[in-house]
Amino acid sequence: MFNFLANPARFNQVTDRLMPATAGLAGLFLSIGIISALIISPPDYQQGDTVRIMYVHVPSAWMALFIYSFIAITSAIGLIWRHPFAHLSAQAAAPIGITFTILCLTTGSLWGKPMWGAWWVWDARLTSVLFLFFLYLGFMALNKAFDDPSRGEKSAAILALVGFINVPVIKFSVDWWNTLHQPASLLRADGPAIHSSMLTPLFLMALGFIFVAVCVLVTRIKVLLLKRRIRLMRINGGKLRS
Amino acid sequence: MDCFISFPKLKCFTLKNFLRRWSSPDPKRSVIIISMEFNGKNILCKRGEKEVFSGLSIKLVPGEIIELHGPNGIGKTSLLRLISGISKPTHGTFYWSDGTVSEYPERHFSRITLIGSADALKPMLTVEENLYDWTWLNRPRPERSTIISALRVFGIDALADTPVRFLSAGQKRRLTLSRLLTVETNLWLLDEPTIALDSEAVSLLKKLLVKHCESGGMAVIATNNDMQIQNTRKVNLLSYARSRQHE
Amino acid sequence: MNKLSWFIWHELKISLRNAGDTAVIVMFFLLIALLFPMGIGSSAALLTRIAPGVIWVAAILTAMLSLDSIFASDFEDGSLEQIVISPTPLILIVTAKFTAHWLITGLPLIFAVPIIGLIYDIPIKVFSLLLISMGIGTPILSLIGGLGAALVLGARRGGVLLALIVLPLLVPVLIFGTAAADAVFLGFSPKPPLLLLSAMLLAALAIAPSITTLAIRRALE
Amino acid sequence: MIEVVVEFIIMGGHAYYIWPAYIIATVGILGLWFFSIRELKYQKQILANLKEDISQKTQQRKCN
Repeated sequence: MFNFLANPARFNQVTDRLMPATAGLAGLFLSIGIISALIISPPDYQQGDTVRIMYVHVPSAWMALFIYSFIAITSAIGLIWRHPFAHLSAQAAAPIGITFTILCLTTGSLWGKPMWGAWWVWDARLTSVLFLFFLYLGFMALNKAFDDPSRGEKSAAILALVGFINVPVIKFSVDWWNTLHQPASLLRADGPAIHSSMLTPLFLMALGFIFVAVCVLVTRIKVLLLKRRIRLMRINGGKLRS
Repeated sequence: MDCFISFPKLKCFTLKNFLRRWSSPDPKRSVIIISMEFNGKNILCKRGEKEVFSGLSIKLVPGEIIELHGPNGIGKTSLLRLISGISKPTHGTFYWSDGTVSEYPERHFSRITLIGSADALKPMLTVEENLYDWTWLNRPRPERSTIISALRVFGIDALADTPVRFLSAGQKRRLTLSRLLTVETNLWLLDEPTIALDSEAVSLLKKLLVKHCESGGMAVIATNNDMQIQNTRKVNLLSYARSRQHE
Repeated sequence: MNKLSWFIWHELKISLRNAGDTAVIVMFFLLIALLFPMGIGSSAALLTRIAPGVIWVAAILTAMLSLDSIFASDFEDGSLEQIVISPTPLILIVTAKFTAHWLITGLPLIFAVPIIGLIYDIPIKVFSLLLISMGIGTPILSLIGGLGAALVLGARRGGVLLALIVLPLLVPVLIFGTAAADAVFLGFSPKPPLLLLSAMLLAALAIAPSITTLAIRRALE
Repeated sequence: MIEVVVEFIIMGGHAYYIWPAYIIATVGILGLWFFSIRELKYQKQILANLKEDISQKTQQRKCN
């Protein structure tokens, strides 16, 4: 599969055909998701209407983690088989991931204020997403830190791999740390089992997010391909080898 | 559009492979110069994303010296780095007569000595320590006598105990070149060896090169001025150049 | 084995020749630990309560300070190339460099902890736990920090970038290092955090040298 | 009819938290989408200009 998509010309043809479809699907899922999240699903008996923030907060947390594992996998492919296209897609996915992490953190604190009375809550999941944000930042900073882009890609890829091994360790240690310093009386966020009527908007929003991410990822890969091509043309001077 | 690299199969990574590739030479048998050919087939070299040269094949027969000539930026140093195995060529392979470099990297490394344009010396260590530690890096534990005799040949054995930061550029270059004597290797890779050297040191280096070739060794020298050694083959990299400046 | 010990001695010679640098590192550690009371006030109960956390944060920052020099000087003067093309496996040299870095930065910190212990008047039980957790934890700082140093080889702002990359990875070490010492205040047995810390040490020992070799080879390519 | 709309807006008293959350989410996603499209057009523009002046240069080289 990788070899088929690896040729930029073929990649452009395939994605040009698929792009309108994915964009349409993304819009469809998002609109249905938002409507069902805001209007159709009942308010939670305990938290009232604030549970509606969950429909945005939880999918963006999923997306943040999903995109980081995408980056780690493509980096591993890029390193093992020396595949520059894999490094390119990892570099293209990073800004999307970091936007979803910021979304997750802001909606998390917006949800924490009415629920627990504080903007920032040292909840284990929220803190590990905060460190995931710094892992993304390190990846993007390392990508741009070198004059020679191929050097930057490789060391950022290695950092993505090491970071990926570390995400569960950070999650576990933050959980432990949380139970250590947890003041007893806090209401746990996911106490009540999620009611089935809340699941549908959650998955609709998650699907909407996934399709948006795919669309933006494809566009950003095209942008990076164009940048690479322009850089090569400037260096090799107009003579476009076959 | 430049197509991407095809999809090479992942060599199976077994412990046997690892041990075979990284078995260090048994210390008893010191490496005698086994006369052995070394060649590379249609090498393509990239510096960053810029293509430097391509389609170059090089063949080294024991007892032969190759001088690389060509204008600046043609890729002389890049070719030396490729031969030494620091960087892998984007296309093409280097191979000895008993196996390619990528299959037996450790055997390849024990057969070459690279004297780069930058002297890899630690300013705070003394002359003798620098040479001793470098030799121990490449061979099992050397004796102090071989180190002192190598320094004596290059006439800097009197400075054995002075830290390198007090040495002049020429003396530092002599110390770097004295590495060629403490370790017998098949292939010498010299990058601009004659910079900062006085005439006496240059003639000494020529004598060493000739003696090295008589005993079946080989050398690749990247230099701008001619070394005037008899049976050297001059290779001009201009014919393989890819970059716009040299077309 | 003797090649490993020889190269550790080679690295120590280089660092100890100008011994002033290593003293600077310990002074930096003491200074950070002494700054906290200035900011937080000198109420004894509070200081003893936060002492393990302060000492661990100071240890991590001190390690960050001196990590940059592990590979940078070799990279500039060309000896890293000589090391890569030598028959000795690169993983041996990388492990020797990490151990040398630990001997220069990790060990002196553990000897400096008693002084801070007196100033923060940490009870003996907490103090001994802190020493044990530092003993297990500081090698992890050198290992993962060294990996970061190999990644930023040749980058423009290497020092700051190194901290940005490595600090998120050291969060678990900080959490369990302090938890081991806080066990006395919070009343649970210190064994689990110490065991988890040593598990992390073993994982770092397995991962860091091999991935650093990969990073160095790709850096020199 | 209006009370339904008003009651929908105040969201059971938590309007200050729910609406900003959704606004931030939409701003984030639309911003992501908009910037990458804009960048794509910008890069295509640069490529077009570059091709143009390279073809001019080759013509000059041919005629002199």
